[in-house]
Amino acid sequence: MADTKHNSEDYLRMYSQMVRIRAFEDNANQLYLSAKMPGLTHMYSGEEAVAVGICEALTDNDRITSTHRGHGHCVAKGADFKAMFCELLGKEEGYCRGKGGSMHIADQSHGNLGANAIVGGSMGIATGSALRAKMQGSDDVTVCFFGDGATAQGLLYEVMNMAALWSLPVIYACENNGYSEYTKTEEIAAGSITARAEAFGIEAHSIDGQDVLAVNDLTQKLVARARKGEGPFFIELKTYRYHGHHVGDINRAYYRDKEEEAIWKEGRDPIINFGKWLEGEGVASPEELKAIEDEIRAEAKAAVEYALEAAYPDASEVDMHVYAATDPATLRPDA
Amino acid sequence: MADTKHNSEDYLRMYSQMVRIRAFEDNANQLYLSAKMPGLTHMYSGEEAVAVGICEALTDNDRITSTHRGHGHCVAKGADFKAMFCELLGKEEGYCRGKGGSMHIADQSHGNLGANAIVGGSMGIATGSALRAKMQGSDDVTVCFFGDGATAQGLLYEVMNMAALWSLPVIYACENNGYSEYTKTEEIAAGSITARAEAFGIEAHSIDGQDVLAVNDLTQKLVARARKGEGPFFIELKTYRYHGHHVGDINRAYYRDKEEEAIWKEGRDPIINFGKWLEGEGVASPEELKAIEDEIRAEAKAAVEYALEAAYPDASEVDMHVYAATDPATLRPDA
Amino acid sequence: MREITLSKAVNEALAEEMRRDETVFIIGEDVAEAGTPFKVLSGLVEEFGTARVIDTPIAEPGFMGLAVGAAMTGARPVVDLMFGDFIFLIMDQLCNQAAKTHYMSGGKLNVPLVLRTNLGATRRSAAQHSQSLHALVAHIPGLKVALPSSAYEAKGLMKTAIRDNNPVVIFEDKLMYNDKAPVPEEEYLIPFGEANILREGKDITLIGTSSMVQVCERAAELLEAEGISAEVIDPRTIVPLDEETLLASARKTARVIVVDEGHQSFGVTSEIASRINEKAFYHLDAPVMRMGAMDVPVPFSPALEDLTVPTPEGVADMARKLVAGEMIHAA
Amino acid sequence: MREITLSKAVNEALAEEMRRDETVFIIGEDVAEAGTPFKVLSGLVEEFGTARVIDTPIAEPGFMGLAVGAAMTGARPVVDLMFGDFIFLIMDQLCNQAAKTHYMSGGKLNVPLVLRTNLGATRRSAAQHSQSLHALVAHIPGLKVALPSSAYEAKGLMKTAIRDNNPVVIFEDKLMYNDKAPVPEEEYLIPFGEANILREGKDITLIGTSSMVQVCERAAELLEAEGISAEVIDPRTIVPLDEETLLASARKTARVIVVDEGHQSFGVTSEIASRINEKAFYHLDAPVMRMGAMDVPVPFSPALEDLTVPTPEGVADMARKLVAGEMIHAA
Ligand SMILES: Cc1ncc(C[n+]2csc(CCOP(=O)(O)OP(=O)(O)O)c2C)c(N)n1
Ligand SMILES: Cc1ncc(C[n+]2csc(CCOP(=O)(O)OP(=O)(O)O)c2C)c(N)n1
Ligand SMILES: [Mg+2]
Ligand SMILES: [Mg+2]
Repeated sequence: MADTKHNSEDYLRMYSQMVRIRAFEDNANQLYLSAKMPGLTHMYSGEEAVAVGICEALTDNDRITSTHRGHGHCVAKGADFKAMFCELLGKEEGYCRGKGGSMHIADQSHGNLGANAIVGGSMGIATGSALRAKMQGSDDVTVCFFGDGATAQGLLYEVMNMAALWSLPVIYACENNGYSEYTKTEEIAAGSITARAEAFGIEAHSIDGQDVLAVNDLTQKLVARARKGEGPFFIELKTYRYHGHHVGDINRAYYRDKEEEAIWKEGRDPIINFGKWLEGEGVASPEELKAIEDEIRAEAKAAVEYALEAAYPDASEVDMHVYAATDPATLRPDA
Repeated sequence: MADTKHNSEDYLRMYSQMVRIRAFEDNANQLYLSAKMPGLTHMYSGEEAVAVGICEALTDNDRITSTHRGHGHCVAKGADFKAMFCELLGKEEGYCRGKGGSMHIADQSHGNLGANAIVGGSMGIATGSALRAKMQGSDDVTVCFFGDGATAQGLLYEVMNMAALWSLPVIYACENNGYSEYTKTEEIAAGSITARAEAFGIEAHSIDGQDVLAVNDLTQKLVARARKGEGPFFIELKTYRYHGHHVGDINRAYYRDKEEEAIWKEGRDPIINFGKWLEGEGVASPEELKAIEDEIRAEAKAAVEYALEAAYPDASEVDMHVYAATDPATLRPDA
Repeated sequence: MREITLSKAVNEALAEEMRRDETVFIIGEDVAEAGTPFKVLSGLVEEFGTARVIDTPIAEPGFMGLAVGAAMTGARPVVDLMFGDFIFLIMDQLCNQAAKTHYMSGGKLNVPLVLRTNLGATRRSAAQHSQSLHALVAHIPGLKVALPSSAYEAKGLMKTAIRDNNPVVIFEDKLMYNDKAPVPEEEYLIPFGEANILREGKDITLIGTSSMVQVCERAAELLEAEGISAEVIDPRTIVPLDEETLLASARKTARVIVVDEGHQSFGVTSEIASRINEKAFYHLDAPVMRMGAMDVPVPFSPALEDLTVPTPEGVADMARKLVAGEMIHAA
Repeated sequence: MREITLSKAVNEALAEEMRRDETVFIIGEDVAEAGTPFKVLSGLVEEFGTARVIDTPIAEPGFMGLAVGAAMTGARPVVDLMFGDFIFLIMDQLCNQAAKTHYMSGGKLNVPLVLRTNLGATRRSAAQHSQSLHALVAHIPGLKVALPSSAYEAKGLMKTAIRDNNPVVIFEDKLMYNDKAPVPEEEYLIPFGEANILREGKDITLIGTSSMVQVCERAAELLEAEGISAEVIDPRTIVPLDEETLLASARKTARVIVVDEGHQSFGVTSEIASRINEKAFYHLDAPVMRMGAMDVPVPFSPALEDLTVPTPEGVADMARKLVAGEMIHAA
């Protein structure tokens, strides 16, 4: 695996964070299947090493932008189960007071600028966050997560051009899970995804997104360089989503076959494989890993129960937060 | 110069077409300076070899899309001076009945789908025209003209992706005149323009846009290949605009210097250089070339006078052509 | 008469027109094998092939632009825009290009294309997948705008849209895809600019668009039980707008409520109310009242989302007040 | 008091706010050395440098997106959009992102940015460089919309916009950049949502926005000569809208014309007329009349273009009819 030095604590936190994502998604899926969740949601299961490998290379001051498939990024950037499940169920204690839901979920206090229901919609936001960092002399880095399908959006090329021209501290993280809804990537992406970034003079890498240490290692290096003004960077992370495009996409034989799913789930699972590696390295025993998982699953279950009981926002909230307040004092000439 | 075989007639037509563009622009500029033209306009002078080299490789059935700097494309695709000057002056006999003006000018009957005042605005239109050709089994090719500045528009990457995926008969012709309004290209374009097309798997060429034969030669080859389904292609044409960004942009010292202008105007003029070549090859004498020019200038002058006297559209036209008529017969169930 | 879903009705309209005219084609995301996420197009690729039912990359401005170019040169594209909210991405191609080409070319070029998309909240899809943005396109000269209110309407309006020589935007209501209505087997088209009077009445006129037609009908039933006779009218297309039918009803009942699912402010209800006020003012006993969606981004939480759109009870309430003359106090 | 151009007034507002708050920056095409094609920003790059007056590539969606991200994380961008017509290109970033972020985040994230752009026809710039598209953004909750009608207004509204914690869109009139007006040397701000009564009157109210304020004032002069006393009001911001001032005037004069340079249908005049009709109906002697731009793409030809926008004579004509009670025949 990777060559950056980690201590056991780092390893175990990465493992835990991946398990947290999986546990969150399994519960979200159950909520949907048992008709307890309003609307739809997109599962991150299978892609955990991407979010965790990257976010573990970031500080709370670094920012990320997320996607419609955003629970994984949210957990990886430090969010709490309770506030996440409350958001998923439209409850007042949710991160967005129930106003955002799955597609806009974000623990804003940890630098998550939000999931986004417009494919590619946050590419400008991430790049703008990096522009602000550079302008204000702050050394934080922003990571922009998006899918392979999103590389079809012209906005990406507009913002990469500016990021390259101005050496902005932004990392474009393309989660290539092989599909854009019900369509294979090769049917909708001509040429090479990394070459598209390179054409703008951006250093691009393509790596195995199932290997959390490899992802973390590369990200650490790029983040350090981005902090020094050597950005932007582009990473293509090869990964796979275990579920359908969204929770309701159950019969997917017409666009991908079960064998393919089995190859990834059985042979390339980021959690299982990292678990085995931890065991092999003597970092943790199977029992210890099991205990970690049990504890996380119990926490998730409790959070779900809490969220199911939690209150909806009051009707009076419906027209709150359309506009942010501006302190009248700042609108005076002498302010 | 180029190695494709031409006969004298072809050469002289190319020469004439370039002179026609220069003569048109000189008159348009005078109209502006003498306050006889409404609004502003963008001169094509200096870039003649691009439009002519390309359009001379096309048939009337082939389509082009043009830009805010569109007079050159319009002339090169076969338009008539009278209807062009009438359009420039907002007269009823203009190609667009005076409703379009300089920025929307087009001789539609020769396959010009229109100048466009939105930078990059016609990239989708050109690609869609090519999609139609492929779908309907027609062998026409569409050329999409746009500037170096327009390569910043995300739309280009969206449509190049589709053109590449579907092998559409479209040629993207990037007129790189070194400037995007008052800004040098290198300040607003990161990396390499041709590499951006290549990243989508599109064959890209970069050539001297002041050499009409080189442009024509390459275009002939690419058009022939595009007709056979080997498209799309991308050509970067290095060229220069002699005037300001628009006719009102007179004091431009703050963004480009007179020496640079002189180098291009004196050393690299596409008309002068091609004229010298024609003389050297014995295709035409200096007197013959002068006669061609005189005739064209006289025609332009007459067309300007005609247009100045021509009638404005009647007031009743103001709300005509908002909607195209639909024959009521086609709206019957049995139609 | 057989009953079919709105989904099936749209599917039939497309299939019939594609059989009739080989220049008609469909372009959009996941329209072929997947038949769109709403499954409205299922089966079409089997009949017409991937050359005429074209799956695109996720590049809305791009494929909208392609459609404009194809339309200008002799094809009749039907663009599938998965969610009405994505219209913001294609506004330039739709409003600066498609809408203006005929005019800017002095009538020389046509852009016969259909943009099919949707509107409607209460699907718990949050602020970027729930908007009803038809007012925006209605503001742009050169575009026509159709708002089907049932399976029957959806089929007839779609067929007319495809044959129209202009860019037409059709907004289907996402929540109505599975709603059934009687639809004849025989071919029919619904002309643009002819409003439909669904129910005659004499005390008040309820003008509803899209899904709000159902809301108005239910309100009319509530009112009927109380002895208030409401006329319900569906304009069908808001551009062109059948002013005559709306004005005649307003002059007859003297009281009007306009109900639409777009945001109320600067929206469709404002336009219709203004036209009626302007041209039937002296016949009115009360101001024309508007009921649009609240002027808030659509909230995700079910507890909030349902508050943002007009309901039959709300419309009936307002009608009662108007009939009772209570709006005088508001003035 | 000294008189300065609208252009200079905007320039001063930006300079003052950039001095006051170092998180304010400008981003757009040719804003630095060139100072924009309209030269409104000349001199700013000299004072604030290229780090705060940022020239971008021609990538409107891109730099609008950057501004949203910068605003969300602690800066106050002023986005320069060269022509109002290009707003179609940035609608997604403006309306799906900037406008909704505060709400969708449950109030946790703010997007304090200003989009400065322009409106106005009759510059012979044809259909893609002449539109007045403010109605579109006014329809989207979460955005504020300011329409300065003079140099004085432009400066005061711009300063307020920059300090506001929300996305604000300011449309300047392209034809007014060289118009001078008295502007105090001392600092001042103009609060949002407070209409300005430019002229008191008793027979009719003329509500005008942006350049149409001048048109209304000139109409009022024409009318005065005939003994008709017109009140002229400038709402200044259409979101938020100062309903109270408009309603009070309508109740007083009983006759209202709303004049705006956007297309009339589904436009700003419809909204203002509807609100007045709804809330002052029983005080009105005549319908509130709307005068917007014609519902046609803006034609290039001078012979046609001038016909598309409201004129002082046209407004005075309409006012005469209303005062004479002639609109009864229209009804
Ligand atoms: C602008 C836009 N177009 C289309 C959609 C519908 N949509 C949602 S997710 C998705 C596929 C995204 O694919 P990818 O970027 O690869 O992400 P993945 O779902 O694979 O994680 C599509 C088309 C959308 N939400 N936004
Ligand atoms: C979308 C859009 N943005 C900005 C403009 C203003 N504008 C007109 S021409 C131009 C520069 C175009 O540069 P380039 O593409 O290199 O063409 P050139 O003028 O050099 O021929 C700009 C910014 C516009 N018309 N459309
Ligand atoms: Mg994907
Ligand atoms: Mg250029």
